[in-house]
Order: sequence, then structure tokens, then C-alpha cells
Amino acid sequence: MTGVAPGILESKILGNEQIAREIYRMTLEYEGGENEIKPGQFVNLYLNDKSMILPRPVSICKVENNRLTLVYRVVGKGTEALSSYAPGDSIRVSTPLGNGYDVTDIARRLGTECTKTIVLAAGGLGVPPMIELAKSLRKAIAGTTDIPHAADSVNEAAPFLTVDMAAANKKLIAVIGFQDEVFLSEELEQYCDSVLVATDNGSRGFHGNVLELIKTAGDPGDYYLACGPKPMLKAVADYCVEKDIPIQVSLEERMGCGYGACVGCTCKIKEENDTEVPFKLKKVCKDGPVFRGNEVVWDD
Amino acid sequence: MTGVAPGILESKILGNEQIAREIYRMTLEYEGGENEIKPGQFVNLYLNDKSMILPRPVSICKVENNRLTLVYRVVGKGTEALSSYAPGDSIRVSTPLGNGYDVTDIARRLGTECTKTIVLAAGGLGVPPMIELAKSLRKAIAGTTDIPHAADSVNEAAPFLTVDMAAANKKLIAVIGFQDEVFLSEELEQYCDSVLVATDNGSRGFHGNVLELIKTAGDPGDYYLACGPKPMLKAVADYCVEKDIPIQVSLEERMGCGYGACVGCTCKIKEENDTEVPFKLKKVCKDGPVFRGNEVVWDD
Amino acid sequence: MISFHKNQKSAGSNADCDLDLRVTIAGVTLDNPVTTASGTFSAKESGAFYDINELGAVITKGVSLEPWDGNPTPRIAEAYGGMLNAVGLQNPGVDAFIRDELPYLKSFKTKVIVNVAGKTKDEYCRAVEKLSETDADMLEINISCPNIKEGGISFGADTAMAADITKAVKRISTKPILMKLTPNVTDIAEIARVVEAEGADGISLINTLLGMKIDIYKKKPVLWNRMGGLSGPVVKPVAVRMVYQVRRAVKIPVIGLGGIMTGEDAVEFFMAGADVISIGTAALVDPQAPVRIKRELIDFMKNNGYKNLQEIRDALL
Amino acid sequence: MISFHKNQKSAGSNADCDLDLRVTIAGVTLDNPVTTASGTFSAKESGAFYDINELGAVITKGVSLEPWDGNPTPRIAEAYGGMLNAVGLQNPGVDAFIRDELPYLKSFKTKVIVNVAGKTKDEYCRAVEKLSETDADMLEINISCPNIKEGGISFGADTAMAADITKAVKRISTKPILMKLTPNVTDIAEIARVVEAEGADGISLINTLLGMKIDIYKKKPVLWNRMGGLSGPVVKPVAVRMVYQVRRAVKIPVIGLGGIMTGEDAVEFFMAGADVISIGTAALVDPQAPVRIKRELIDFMKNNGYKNLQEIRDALL
Ligand SMILES: Cc1cc2nc3c(=O)[nH]c(=O)nc-3n(C[C@H](O)[C@H](O)[C@H](O)COP(=O)(O)OP(=O)(O)OC[C@H]3O[C@@H](n4cnc5c(N)ncnc54)[C@H](O)[C@@H]3O)c2cc1C
Ligand SMILES: Cc1cc2nc3c(=O)[nH]c(=O)nc-3n(C[C@H](O)[C@H](O)[C@H](O)COP(=O)(O)OP(=O)(O)OC[C@H]3O[C@@H](n4cnc5c(N)ncnc54)[C@H](O)[C@@H]3O)c2cc1C
Ligand SMILES: Cc1cc2nc3c(=O)[nH]c(=O)nc-3n(C[C@H](O)[C@H](O)[C@H](O)COP(=O)(O)O)c2cc1C
Ligand SMILES: Cc1cc2nc3c(=O)[nH]c(=O)nc-3n(C[C@H](O)[C@H](O)[C@H](O)COP(=O)(O)O)c2cc1C
Ligand code: FES
Ligand code: FES
Repeated sequence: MTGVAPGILESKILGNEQIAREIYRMTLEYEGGENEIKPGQFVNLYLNDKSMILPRPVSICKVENNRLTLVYRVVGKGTEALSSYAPGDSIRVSTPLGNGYDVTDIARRLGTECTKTIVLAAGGLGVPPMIELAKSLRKAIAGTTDIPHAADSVNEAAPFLTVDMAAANKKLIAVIGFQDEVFLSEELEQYCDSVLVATDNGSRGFHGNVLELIKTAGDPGDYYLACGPKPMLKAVADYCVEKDIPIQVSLEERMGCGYGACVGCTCKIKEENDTEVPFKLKKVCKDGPVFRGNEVVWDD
Repeated sequence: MTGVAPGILESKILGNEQIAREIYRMTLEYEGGENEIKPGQFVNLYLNDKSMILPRPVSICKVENNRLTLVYRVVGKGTEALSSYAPGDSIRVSTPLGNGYDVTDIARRLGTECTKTIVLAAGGLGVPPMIELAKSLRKAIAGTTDIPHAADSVNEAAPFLTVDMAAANKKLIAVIGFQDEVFLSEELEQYCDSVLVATDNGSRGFHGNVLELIKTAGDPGDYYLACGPKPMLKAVADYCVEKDIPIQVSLEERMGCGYGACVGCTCKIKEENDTEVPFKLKKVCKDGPVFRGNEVVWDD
Repeated sequence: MISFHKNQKSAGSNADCDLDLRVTIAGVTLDNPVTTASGTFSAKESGAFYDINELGAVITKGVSLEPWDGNPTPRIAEAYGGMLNAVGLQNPGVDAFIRDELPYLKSFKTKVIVNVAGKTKDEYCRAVEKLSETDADMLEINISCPNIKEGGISFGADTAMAADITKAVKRISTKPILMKLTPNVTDIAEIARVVEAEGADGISLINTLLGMKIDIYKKKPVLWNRMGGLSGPVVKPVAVRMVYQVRRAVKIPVIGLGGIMTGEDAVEFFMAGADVISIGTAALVDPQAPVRIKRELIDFMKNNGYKNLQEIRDALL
Repeated sequence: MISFHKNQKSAGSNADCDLDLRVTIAGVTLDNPVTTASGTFSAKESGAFYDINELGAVITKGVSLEPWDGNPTPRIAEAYGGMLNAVGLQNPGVDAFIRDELPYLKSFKTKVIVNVAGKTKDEYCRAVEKLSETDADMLEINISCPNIKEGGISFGADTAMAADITKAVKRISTKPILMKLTPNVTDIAEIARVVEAEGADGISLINTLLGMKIDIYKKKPVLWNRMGGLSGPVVKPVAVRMVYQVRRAVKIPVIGLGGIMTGEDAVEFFMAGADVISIGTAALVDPQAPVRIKRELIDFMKNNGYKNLQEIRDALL
């Protein structure tokens, strides 16, 4: 973040409204802006309640004009407390943490003809980081191609939004799954060519899970970017590995510090080119949360 | 408190303003009213900050029309937190605790000719409870005497305020001492015939302490009621005991529960008619905080 | 020795719902598992805030053979998320207790467990002897007290001493005996095993953790006694760990306590292996805590489909 | 062995003000008494938040003879006012540490204290031997580790074992040795006395308190390892008490830690008798805590007229 040293900032809450059952969207005044964050990074939220001293890691959903958007589910005491904070209140929030999705790698591949369709595969609380990711990818596509704007209508403020994806022969598809209630799908539609929705109970969209929907949709995609519950991530990663499609996944683990000091949040990574050891222990917070799907050793 | 069972109430903060350096006045919406409290009782305030689990005992300064007034000094983390609470916030507050001043005893004596002048002797944060006490005494005087109202101007709302004290040959005097800044003296003037002020540094009123001022004022008083720091209480109590004047003092001690369960807040009381033991251990919170000055065993 | 009551229609005091909260330890049946921790309950004072009949049992503050004055004040200090106390076991002595307090406590249907303190083995035994002749339901022996004949080391901090005192009180007592252990030891399971071996009918734990607070402006310890016992929510992880360890070391019932502030906390203790729980510091900071926690426990059971306490105790995977 | 520097004009790194924060322990002079607690500092990661030169010393995470994988996750759980960890001493082994991490740490003027873990006496000794040949300034021996040859009982929980391990590492080490004690013992002063008797150059305390947390909805312990070490503000009263007891039991320097979150907390440890303090959990929940606490310590000294640390240590009445 240009000018903002790593640390904890006092931030003003601009909004904190419920957008679905147990799901809240919090917007924060945030020093630094979109250029300083990478999609897939997260922030630590610090609670006012002094009986809960550990920070709560929450993925960056969107950054725009010094406004940070986070979307979270109330699952315990901490997120319950969060949901009671009101606009105008101040909250302590860390500067962005972790390594996000490797957009450079994708941009590079987008430059070639082989990579045409990018799939964002997300389940539940894995959906929020897809917003900023989709925006970044859309920008990357606009940057790597030299193509006209759809219907000659340039969005001056955000020209990348009106790039003619079809003309460029590129596609950004989101496949998102939920237990029941759907959220953020309209937001994603802003940036994606299509947004496919699945629900576990069939209450909306496809009745089934994300991977089933991907298959039903005809196995699209030359590159996958995934976020969500571990079983879903593993399933999608296995699917990609089998088809030899590159995939990046964002992992989750219980954290102490969120910045790499406590070694609380390890995962097992088997680097492609490392033949010496069965795996290395990496820190989800610092080395991740995003890893190459083919390198993750999924145990249990 | 009629209708209000002993316990902890959620109370709305009506006001919380600074009235002197480090001194704040908090007013609370309070179920129950003036008839349910005794002057000298206190309430437990519970803090929002969950790292501070013990209640903060604060004397009742005044109760009027379901408004409870407390006056406190910021001395540590808890009172500092208190001072940041805003009107409209809610706060957890106990129903009144402890035994207050024995006004019945005074009323009985006021009925006789011997007891004419009552002195309220208070230092620092011992002053706030004197407001409700002065009010109660004024009422007691009005109740025990059968005398006209001063200048025939009855205050209909609070008739006891306009009782002609001089005609009744009764006097209520407050002698209050402060380190430096004076507070609540105007409030006391409402109920007292005179309010004598002393400051340690002579910045206002008499230069010296409360006892010195009492002596300078010509040793008034047939009955003393005192509240304040221990050295001051001891000095005034010793003075009264020597002169054989009845005195009630309000003690302070570090408390766990404030209602008599933890036995954390003991003091030594030598009951006048108990010759068997040198003293008994009494609970400041439950048996007090007000005790007969001649019965307190002051150690250290 | 422990027997939980399987759900029976209209059981005990919970006839209105489908739950059975009863628990029997050492042959004594409690209507529900909620008890008061020693030193944090006073019949008249606590009884002003709720109906004592609501409790499974009251555990009294420590009584000793002779009256004790306890420590000078300050006896209480606040700690982050907890408190320190150095009350020093002030009590009127066992005779006054039996005369002035026990009859009132026995006027409720709640069981009465009398906590016993002592400075020598003999003192414990003589107090137990006197209490054996009363209608107290059970005795809880607080062995955190310093043994003045052994240089002040706590009875409960030494395996041999803990065994010895258990054997001695068991020989004399006609009442079931709970041994209340101190957590300030290297191996709590070992202490639990020896007191079980010597015949204890149950184990209560934990007593307070030894702590200290210094007032850096006054430049002296906050407590007159310098050190004091830490209690409250902060000690819960240590207490849960010890209950878990002791449950796996012995067969006799366990009274679990230490930082229980909510019904969920209570459930954590049952899952760790407690048969009965006690509410201590929570009741100091919220006089109604014992009945509130009981209500929250009932709500938890209803919402999560537990019919009796044994089901909670068996739940841990 | 301890020597505090009396105030000298323009002393050390605090030339701008009138304070002398330096402290010398076991012949090694630290610019200031603020150090990082083992396992809560990582050079690159922590260094992103402040200048490591600001610290008196860094104490590294535990290194062992061979690389250790530590425990499976979850390794972290939250407790009321604290946290539980069961990292299980994951580390790349002493060789990788000496090769990859030590040179970077030594590039600062801050002193480097290497924390050493082991499962057997031999493992400790061989790691110490290797570290003796480096330019590490001091070693801190974490004897909370379970001794696998003695049924997993912690080295630091047994007087004889604590003495034995101290003697063994002292014989081999060319560096000053700090013994880091576990608080999960009956008598901390006794352990301190024996490690001093065996030649330890200093004592660090406290390590974490053994605790446990159960997820009552998932019906299992939150930590994979079931139990874990409790740290953070909640342990401070126990830590202060133990520092106070140890200070009065031994003459060698004491590194005090356990729940230090603010400069005032640090002062409390100095008054209890610590020569140096370490910041652990505070740095996890606020990456800048070590430098903030140092600043708050300086502010406290200025506002209260202390010129050096010895004055604070002597202040307790
Ligand atoms: C990198 C990362 C990004 C995340 N992004 C989001 C997001 O965008 N939206 C969202 O709703 N949630 C997100 N989570 C999960 C979120 O951190 C937890 O739901 C939250 O911490 C729960 O806090 P609590 O106090 O309500 O729950 P409790 O269960 O009461 O928390 C107790 C402790 O466990 C930790 N914890 C509990 N659940 C999780 C979890 N699933 N992952 C990690 N720690 C956990 C808490 O941080 C706390 O320390 C993310 C987690 C990680 C690691
Ligand atoms: C019966 C009674 C009536 C009181 N009435 C008033 C009043 O009307 N106005 C007022 O300003 N103060 C009053 N006090 C003192 C007031 O309770 C303390 O100043 C306050 O608790 C300090 O809290 P803190 O967190 O700011 O201080 P800290 O020192 O941070 O508190 C730490 C702990 O010590 C306790 N404590 C600290 N000082 C005292 C003290 N002097 N007496 C008792 N406990 C203390 C706190 O309650 C807390 O548990 C009264 C005390 C008692 C016992
Ligand atoms: C003020 C106070 C007094 C106590 N007195 C006794 C006592 O007399 N006998 C005893 O065995 N335990 C005594 N205890 C310990 C408690 O019974 C209990 O074991 C401990 O406080 C832990 O539980 P808690 O965290 O729920 O308070 C006392 C605790 C407090 C806070
Ligand atoms: C995540 C974590 C890892 C730790 N790892 C070590 C370690 O490797 N070696 C060690 O001696 N202590 C270790 N400790 C203990 C700390 O150094 C310290 O003794 C303890 O946490 C108490 O201090 P605190 O409350 O300030 O954290 C660790 C503590 C934590 C929280
Ligand atoms: S959470 Fe501390 S290293 Fe990742
Ligand atoms: S404060 Fe608990 S008995 Fe008085």
C-alpha cells in the first residue's frame, strides 16, 4: 500500500448491512486503494470486545475509491459482535495480508490463444473474494488484448468493463454455489460474462454443487480460480488436476497472527519441482492463502 | 425498590458530563424511585469491557423522578471507560446495595430539643452521597417538626424545601473539603442552611481540611454524618467520639461482589454493647457502607 | 457411584419439559447439576436474588474448626478477565456454622455440601467429626489450605499429604467426601488417583490459580497478602483441561468448576467429564448467574436434542 | 551477573532522552530490555512491521536438532482474554536455522538468543553444541518439551530432570544459557534453584499454561492436539507471581514474560523482579507491540521519574 506502512489502521465503518441470512456486508474507509491490494488477500479485523484477542481474518471482497468491502457470515461470537457494529463506529483493521491470486500468471497465459475461458469457482463464503478477483481479471484481459469496446460504448470511468470480450475470444465465467440463499451474484455479473448459480437444496439455479454444475455446463475453462470450503476445493482441484487445467485455490486455517509469526496456520504443499520431500509446510496466512491447486496435499 | 427485584438492570444513560477535572456526573434512567433508596447506598456499575469483570461500586448521589445521578472520579481503567460512555448508551447497573445512613435515628433525635444542628462532613468523592442525604434529612426535619414555611412560600412540588428551619430551631450544615477543585457545592446549598468549603491548597474557601474548618467554624453540630477518605473519616470520628457526639461514617473497601457473598470487603466493628470480642468483622458492602463512627476500629 | 437419570416423563423439578437434569453422586441425588462454588455463596445474600430451591446443591464457604479472621484487606483485586482473592478463609468456625447457618440452608430442598478448611490434619478431622453429626448431605474438603505443620505447603500440592488427609477424613466421616483439589500442581491426575485410592467419594476441581498483581504506581502488591487466587473466565482452559485429565484418571464423580460464566461453559465441563458443575466468580459479578446458567443449560439441551446429562457427557468424539 | 547501567548522559540508543534502558545479563549487554518471546517472532515477517534494531534482543522460535513438523492443524484456539496454541515446535532443524536464519538475525545490532527444543537430553546437547559454534549471543533452553525417554513428562516438570538437563547443556555450551521454565509445576522456586545450582546463567519464565478448549457443537477439542498452551493477558497474574517467587529464590537474571500487552505490564514484571521482558502473544495480536511497549515503558519512566531499570526493580515496597 503506497504510503501506508504495514500495521493496524483505525478505520471508519461506512456500512454494515445484512445481505442474506447470517451474511453481512461491511464497508470501511480505507487508506490506500485498489492498486495496493491483490485479489485474494485478506485483512485482520480486531474486535472491541477485549475477551476476544485474536484477529478475525476476512477476505477482501472489493476495494474501490478507498472503500474496502468485506462480506462475512455470523458463525460465532466474534462475527456476531462484528454484525452489531454501526456505521460511524471505528474498527481496527490490518493492512492487506497474504499473497492473493497470481493474476500475472493468468495475464501471461491470456496473451496466448490457448487460454480463453477463466472459471471462478466459489462456494459460500468463498464467493466474496471473487468480486475483486473478477475485476482484476477483467482488467488483465483488457490489458492483454487490443480490442474494441462493446457497441463502441466506452465506460470512461472503468474502460475495462466495456471491453468486447467476445471479440477478444476471452470469457470470464463464475460458477458459484450456496447452501440455500444466494448472495453477490449480481455484483459478479458486472464483471463476468456469465454467472452460474448452484444451490445445495435447489432453491435457486442448479440443484447440486459447484463441480456438478461445472460438468453440467460442459466443462468450460482453461484456468480455474477457486475459493470455498475444503471439500469443494479438493473436488475442483482433483477435477482440474485430472484434466491438467491450471488451478489456484484459496485455503483457510485457524490463525493466530495472520502475518506469519506464529506458525499456527500451516498447510502441506508439494511443490511441482521439488522431488526431495513429500511436502513442505507452508503458512496459509503468509505463503497463501492462495496456492496452486495441484500442489496442495489434501489430508483428512 | 417497589416492584423491582434485586438484580442488575439495563439502564439508559441520560447524561455523562464532566463537572470538574477528572470528575463526571452520570445520570441514568432508573426503575424505582427515591422512595426505594436510602441515602448512602451505592450501586454496582458493570462495564462493557469484558476484560474488567468486577463491578464498580459508586454511591448514589441523587434519585429524582426515576433519574439516578452518580458522580465519579476517573482514577483507573474502569472509570476511564465509564467516562467515555455517551448519553443514549445503555449500562448495566445493580439495584441499590448496602445499608445507607440511618436517617430514622436522626429523625428520632431531631424530635428532641437536644439535637439541633446536623453536620454533613465530606471530603472529595465523599461529597456526592451528601446530596441525597441532605435531601432526606431535610425531609426528616420537615416531617418531625410542625412549623411554617419560610416566608409563607410553599414549594408545592417539594414542600420540605421551604420549611422554615430557623423557626424550627434546626440546622443542616455541610462542611466539604477538596484537594483543589470544588464540585457539587451549589447542589448542596439547595438543601443545607450553609455549606462551608475547604480546599487543601486554599484555592477556594477555607485553606485546610474539613476537621480544621469544623473547628474554625466553632465546632457546630449535635450529629455528624461523614463520607470521604479514611484519614479524614478517622479524624472526624475521633473528634466526635471525644466530644461524645454521635457520628455515622461511610467506609470504602475493594469489593468483589458488592452484595455480601464473597467476604472481600471486611472492616472491623466493635459494637458498643458487645464486650466479649475486641471486634467483629463486618462486610462494608452489606453491613455498611455506613457504620457508627464510634464503633469502627481504625487500623493502620 | 455416579448415576445419571435417564429421561423419565415429569422428572424432578423439570416436569414442564422433556429434560432430566438430575444427577446422583455418592448416593446423593441432586435435582440438577448446578451448585455454588465455595466462598462465592452466602445463603441470605445470594438468596435475595433467586430462589435457592433452584440449585442442585449449595456448597458453603469453607468452615474450619475454630473461627478464622482471614486476611486483612485489600482482599480482592481485578485481573484481566478474572479476579484475585485473598480472603484467607474467614469463617465463624464449625460450631457457629452448625448452629447459625446450616439449619437455614437445610430449609431448602437443595442439597447442602459443606466445604471444610483446616491448617492441620487434626483440625480437618475434628471439623469433619462435628459435621458428621449434622444433616449436611456431603462434605467437600478444601485441600488447598497450607499445612502449617509442613512449612505451609498446601495439603493438595503433595501426593502423600493429599492421600493422608483423604484417608483421615474418610475414616471419620459418616458423610460422602469430595476432595477439592488445587490446580497449582505438576500432575493433577496423580493427586486425583491417590485421593480416589484412599476412598474419596468424588473430586472437585479446580480451586484458584495462585497469582499476583502489583500496583505499579503505589509500588506494592494490590492484595495485602501479596498473592491471591485467580478465578473467573480466564482460568477456564486450565480447569477444562484438568477436569478432562482427572475424568480419565479416576472413576469417582467429578465436580467441575473454574470460570463457568454461561450455560455453554457448563456444557464444556460436562463434555470434558464433569458430573456436576459449580458457579463461582460468575455469581459474584452477576448475582443471578447460577439460575441463569441453569436456564441456559436447559436451552442448550433443548436446542441440541440432549435429554439428560449423561448424553452430554458421552458426546465428546 | 546482572548489572544495570546507571544513568549516563547520552547512553546507548536513548541518547535523545535522559533514560538508560540498557541491561547486562550473563555478560551480554542489551540496548534495552525488550525481547521477543520464543515462537512469536519471525525475522522477515515481524521485521515488516518495525525495525528489528529497536529490540534489545530477539529470542527465536524453538530449534531442534532435526527438523520437526509440529502438530497437524488446528493449532490455534481462542480463549477468554488469551489463546491456546499447539504448534508443536515446528522448525526446520538447527542446521537449516544456522544456515538460513541466523546470519540475517545477526545483521541487526539486536542480540540474538536462540531458543532450543529437544525430545531427549542428547538432542538438546547436540543442538547446543552446534549453536555454540555460531555467533548467537545466548541460548534459551525450552524445558517444557516432553522427555520421550521418560514417558513424555516435561523436562521442566521434574526437579531432577531439570537439573540434569541444565548440567548437560552447561557442560557443552560456550554461550550463556537461559533455562526457560514451564509454569505447570507445583513449586517453581524449587526448579529455579536447581537450575541455578547447575550453572544456568539466567531463567526465563513463564512458558504457557496447559489448557484445553472443547467445541461443544462439533463435540471435540478445538485443537488437533486436544491440549495446548495458554498465553496472553490472562496468564499475567500467574507469571508475575512466578517471577516474584523466582526472583526471591535465585540470584541469576530473570527474563519475565507472560501476558505483557502494555508498557505498564512490563513495569509490573520489572517490579516483580525481572531483568528483561519478552513480548509474546501481544506481538501476534498487534505486530508492532514490541516497539509500542518499549515506547510505553519509556513514557512511564519519564512520567514517573525513573532513570534506569534498576530503579524500577528496586521500587517495590
Ligand atoms: C484467509 C481467510 C479468509 C477468510 N475470509 C472470510 C470471509 O471473507 N468471510 C467470512 O465470513 N469468513 C471468512 N473467513 C473465516 C472467518 O475468519 C471466520 O468465520 C471468523 O474468524 C469466525 O470468527 P467468530 O469469532 O465468529 O467464530 P468463533 O468460532 O467464535 O471463533 C473462534 C476462533 O476461531 C477462529 N475461526 C473460527 N472459524 C474460522 C475459520 N473458518 N477460519 C479461520 N479461523 C476461524 C476465529 O478467528 C477465532 O480465533 C476467512 C478465514 C481465513 C483464514
Ligand atoms: C461503597 C463505595 C462507594 C463508592 N462511591 C464512589 C463515588 O460515588 N464516586 C467515585 O468516584 N468513587 C466511588 N467509589 C470508589 C470507586 O468504586 C472506585 O474509584 C472505582 O471502582 C475505581 O475503578 P477503576 O477501574 O477506575 O480503578 P482501578 O484501580 O483500575 O480498579 C481496579 C479494581 O479496584 C477497585 N477499586 C479501585 N479503587 C477503589 C476504591 N477506592 N474503592 C473500592 N474499589 C476500588 C475497582 O472496583 C476494580 O475492581 C466508591 C467505592 C465504594 C466501595
Ligand atoms: C472470593 C472467593 C472465595 C473463595 N473461597 C473458597 C473457599 O472458602 N473454599 C474453597 O474451597 N474454594 C474457595 N474459592 C474457590 C472457588 O470455590 C472456585 O474453586 C474458584 O473460584 C474457581 O471457580 P470460578 O472461576 O468459577 O470462581 C473461593 C473463590 C473466590 C473467588
Ligand atoms: C504460537 C506460540 C508459539 C510458541 N512457541 C514457543 C517455542 O517455540 N519455544 C518456547 O520456549 N516458547 C514458545 N511459546 C511460549 C512463549 O514464548 C511464551 O512463553 C508464552 O506465550 C507466554 O508469553 P505471552 O503470554 O506473552 O505469549 C510459544 C507461544 C505461542 C503463543
Ligand atoms: S496465523 Fe500466524 S503464521 Fe499464519
Ligand atoms: S464485596 Fe463481596 S462481600 Fe462485600
